[in-house]
Amino acid sequence: MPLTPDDIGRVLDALDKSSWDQAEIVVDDVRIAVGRNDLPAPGAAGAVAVANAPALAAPAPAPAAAAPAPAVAPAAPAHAAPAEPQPQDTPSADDHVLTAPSVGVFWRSPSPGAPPFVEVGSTVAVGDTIGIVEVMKLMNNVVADVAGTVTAVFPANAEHVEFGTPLVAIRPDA
Amino acid sequence: MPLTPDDIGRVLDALDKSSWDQAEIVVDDVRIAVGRNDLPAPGAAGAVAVANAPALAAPAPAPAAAAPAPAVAPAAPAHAAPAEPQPQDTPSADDHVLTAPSVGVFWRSPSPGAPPFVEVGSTVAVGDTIGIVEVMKLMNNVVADVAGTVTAVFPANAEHVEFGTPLVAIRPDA
Amino acid sequence: MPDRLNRVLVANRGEIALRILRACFDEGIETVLAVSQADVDSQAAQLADRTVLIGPAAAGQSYLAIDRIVQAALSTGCDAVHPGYGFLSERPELADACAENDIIFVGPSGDIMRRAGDKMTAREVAEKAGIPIGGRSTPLTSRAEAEEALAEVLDTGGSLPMMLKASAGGGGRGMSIIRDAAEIGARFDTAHREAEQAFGDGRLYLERYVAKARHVEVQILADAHGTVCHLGDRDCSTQRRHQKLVEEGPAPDLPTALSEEIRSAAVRLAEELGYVGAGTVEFLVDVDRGDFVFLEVNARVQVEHPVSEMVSGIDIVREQLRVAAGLPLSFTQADVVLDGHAVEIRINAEDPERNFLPTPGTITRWALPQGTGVRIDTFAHPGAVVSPFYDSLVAKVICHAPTRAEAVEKMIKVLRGARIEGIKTTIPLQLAVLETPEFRAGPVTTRWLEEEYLDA
Amino acid sequence: MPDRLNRVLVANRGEIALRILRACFDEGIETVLAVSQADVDSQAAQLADRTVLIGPAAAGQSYLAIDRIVQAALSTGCDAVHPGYGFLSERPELADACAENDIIFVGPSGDIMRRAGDKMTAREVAEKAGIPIGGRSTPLTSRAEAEEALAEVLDTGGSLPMMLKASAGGGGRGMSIIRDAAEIGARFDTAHREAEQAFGDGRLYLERYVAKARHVEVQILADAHGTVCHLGDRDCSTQRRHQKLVEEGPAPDLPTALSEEIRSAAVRLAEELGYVGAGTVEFLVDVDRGDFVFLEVNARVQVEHPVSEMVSGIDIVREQLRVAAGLPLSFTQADVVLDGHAVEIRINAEDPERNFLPTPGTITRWALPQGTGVRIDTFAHPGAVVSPFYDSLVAKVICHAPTRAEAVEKMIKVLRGARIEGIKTTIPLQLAVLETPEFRAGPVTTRWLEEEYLDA
Repeated sequence: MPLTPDDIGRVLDALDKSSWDQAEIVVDDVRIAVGRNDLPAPGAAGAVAVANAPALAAPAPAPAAAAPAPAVAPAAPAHAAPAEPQPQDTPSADDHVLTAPSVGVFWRSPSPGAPPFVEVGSTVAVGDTIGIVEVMKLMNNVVADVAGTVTAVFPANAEHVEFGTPLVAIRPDA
Repeated sequence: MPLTPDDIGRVLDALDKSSWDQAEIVVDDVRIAVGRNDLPAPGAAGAVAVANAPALAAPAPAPAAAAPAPAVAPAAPAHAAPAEPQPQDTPSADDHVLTAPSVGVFWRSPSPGAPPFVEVGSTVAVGDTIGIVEVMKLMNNVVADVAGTVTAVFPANAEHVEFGTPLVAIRPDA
Repeated sequence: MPDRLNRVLVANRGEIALRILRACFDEGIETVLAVSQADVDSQAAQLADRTVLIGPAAAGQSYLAIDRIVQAALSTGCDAVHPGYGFLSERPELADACAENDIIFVGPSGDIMRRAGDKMTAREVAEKAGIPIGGRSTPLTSRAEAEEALAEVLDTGGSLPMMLKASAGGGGRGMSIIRDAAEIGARFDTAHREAEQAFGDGRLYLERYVAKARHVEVQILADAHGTVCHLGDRDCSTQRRHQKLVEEGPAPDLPTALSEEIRSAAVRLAEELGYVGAGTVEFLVDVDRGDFVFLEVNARVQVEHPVSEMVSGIDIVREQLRVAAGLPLSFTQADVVLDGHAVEIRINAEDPERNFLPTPGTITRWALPQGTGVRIDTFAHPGAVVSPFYDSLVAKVICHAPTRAEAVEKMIKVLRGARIEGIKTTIPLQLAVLETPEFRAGPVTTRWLEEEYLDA
Repeated sequence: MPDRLNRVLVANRGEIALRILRACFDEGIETVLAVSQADVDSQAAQLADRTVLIGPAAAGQSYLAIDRIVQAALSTGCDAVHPGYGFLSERPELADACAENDIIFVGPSGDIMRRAGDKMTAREVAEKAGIPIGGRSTPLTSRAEAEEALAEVLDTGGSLPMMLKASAGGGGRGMSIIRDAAEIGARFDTAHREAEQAFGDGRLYLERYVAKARHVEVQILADAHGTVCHLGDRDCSTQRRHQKLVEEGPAPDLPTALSEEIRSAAVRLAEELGYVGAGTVEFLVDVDRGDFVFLEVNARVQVEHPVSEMVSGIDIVREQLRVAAGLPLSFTQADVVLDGHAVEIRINAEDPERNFLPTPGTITRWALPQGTGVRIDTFAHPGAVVSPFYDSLVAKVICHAPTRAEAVEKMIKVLRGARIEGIKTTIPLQLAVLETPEFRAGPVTTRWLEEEYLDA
């Protein structure tokens, strides 16, 4: 829906009466850029990144992934459905999330049948093992790097994880 | 759902009354960026088309061309060199620039041998013809839309011009 | 005439501009691209040897402005203008203006274009060449006239069913299908009354009734030395509001004799017209009768020309450039061997779920599978802009394989694998169509998509 | 072994990942792409059926981590792993780990790879197959030993000129060229003294002196049923620090007899090795002597494989996938007809004016001319990122034409028309090289670029 010249005129009137020294308006293919009092009109086009205007906290959308699960998987991964969903203590955005250091298989306990390293509600100290990511029989202990209370365990036991897959959330001690 | 011009007007009013010195608003395809008190408006996004804002003579640098010849011409155009450079009264950024309404041939005078419509230093009134852009024997008079003094005539007589090629600069009467 | 072109003005945009640049690259011809303000930074603008900015984004002041196009060619020393498709490509005035200014128009002359482009003239020429034109009768005012008219149709090779239609209106009022010659009198009376009541005009005319029609067209290439060749036929029956959604070639399941008749009719018509350049002769195939009638001539390169390129191995745009320079075609009819089957779909920036509303904007994601026999003609890439000023064609995907089933399968794989964001496209609809048992069994008729598939 | 692969893990990135996806598309094989954090949004990631994020950007924890690659294949139910080139492609340990986990490695077995990859073993096998290996003598400590060694060389088919070189060092000290057998004694004494003074070790060895060398390699495809075919030779003599800048095929101006000998030597070597898959046998051609010696085997698909694909019409990566599934090659040696000439250049994100400094970054402009016989293998598009974590190859341009001169001319046109911004590339150097009279007259030798062209 491109602006008509009349529309543009109205926008320009509004700008003209304003106190702005510089302005830029982009509507679809129409871009209006103005400047005065020795200030140039804002620069044009071509750049891909959008400037972060901190004053207005424009929600500049990051191209890729701020989200917890950084895998791009167009086809639904066969193993995505957690077999045994864990009771969650509604982890909050402030909780610390430990992620998988590698692609691999997530083990919640040191050996089959043994109790899990942690459950939701467990308290952990720095250096405590919270699970294992196995890569081709190599066991990689994942250890807590903050002390606190476990608020979530994301993958099920024996689930395949990827690099960066969230494993547990920890609410740090206050 | 793009903003309507009225919406934009209201946004601008709101910004105007605000205390922000810089602002950028992006709503879907609509982007508004403003700045004042010596602060530039935030830099621009990915739009390609640049509106022609003649009244404000926005030096909006199109991706291609801020230069007088707006052609994107990887190969050197055969006709780019002005045959007879005009004496220039050092046109300033505030001067009003009339541009070619079409691709064509620029004629400085009404007929061969006749004196040119304008020279650097000529005073022009609104509606005065400053030159002709001929497109296939169709003569398009280019007329001044401000009154003032001619500070530059950019193309030579009989030079090929493109749409948007600057023709003359006019310093508006104060 | 020179025996080669030196510099061509490409008077178009989007994928066809890139296609023409490609052919000029192959032929060693310099290129100048006429661009509007909206296209100064397009892929084609970057690849042309130079560009000329002819006007603002609005097509009326740029791509549709004959004088600006010719001026641009003159200003940049071009010896030829290639109009692509759409825009000015079938405007005899551009061909005339080029001729007046000693510029070669890549296409037929203005006169030929007028004869080919005017439906009445083209039908007369077709009739002269012995090509069925499925004519309608003059307006009939009485039962006796109607009986006489039908008798004449049946005497001169026509066949039932025929249809009575109101001269003054449409919408089914005053319309009646005649399947038995004996019915004509009674049917005329009823329809006549209906038409009189509905439109105040009871006149009717008689026309062949085609229950199952296919849109079949023949790709023609002709040089200035009188040689006309065809590159086989294409079927474009999958249409929505006369917009082609899927094109394929050769036309599937056409009886060999019928296909040969259609192709030779197209060649005869081009010969009769004195046609020069690339063109398409469109026919309507009557599935029940097993025959065809001439529809019209498209005196330009068509959007779907790659279908014929893929099956024939002949580069139609290069041949256009050769022919424009006065050279003979680089092949003879005997050299044309149609190999396998090709299917083309047009990826349009339209939302099929919102009544095909155009969705211009910036393409944020663009990835299409690559494969053998997969050709993609496009200007798109991540970050490319689909301008609101022009048509919504973003890309053409052409898949070539030994059989129709394999070509369709390949197309389905490509479309399933396409990752496009930022704009809505017609891909979901095309994918759904390709996957229907009806399309796979093929061929469908021109009414299938709208009346059976989309309505269901 | 299955007779087809169902799902392949592509353990690579960049253009070769896209190339493998393309071959899988053609073969109807599902794909999983192993990606590092840097590549989650690459074109290949979008086109693979799915991706597995195996580790951070650093290659040591992603593309070079054997256990993570195998784990990724197991996690996603892949029955095969294609390693591409570079990274783990020639690491026998990956082939072994795949075998241990019942995953097919698309390439030769670990054992064959070890035999082919170890230079000493490969030379032994070559010698056994009767292929000249241009050996050097054992260290010589006296004039008498040197005379004896030279006599033996000349007796066993060797020829002058030969070269004495210091065992302990390089840089020309203790080096001497023997053009006349009678000189050997005096030359030994001088060089021996020089080496003693320079390195405290006077021992010398004797080696064939090659004044004008060409790098010629043969593309091999072998199946598990004992069939070995070649797709002709390639010349990659235009090198800088052993990096190939221009590759072409067939190797130009090689006497037919010599070319046949080289090709058959490559096939014999592959047979002797029991080779399976795609591979390249590299030779050094001695221009003055008109003969060749074996250099090494590359047990992988190579960057320059498209050169052979363009002239042979055979899809090397598809054949790799067939062979990996246990199928025979889809063609026989008799089917291989080399047609015309192909030239490839690698567009690297490097600044030739700043000592080939890598220039990673975001590509802001990317447009390359399209044309018949022009193939571009790349992950690039406007907005694409050249990652600082990996090598600087951005695109390969391959031009195919009936003759070498035409192929080179086409390449020059493509490179001149390329519009690339945001990164510096090697194009200006490649363009300058292609335009030299020396390269156009071709073939050049391996020292030409560095010692004659760049030094001049």
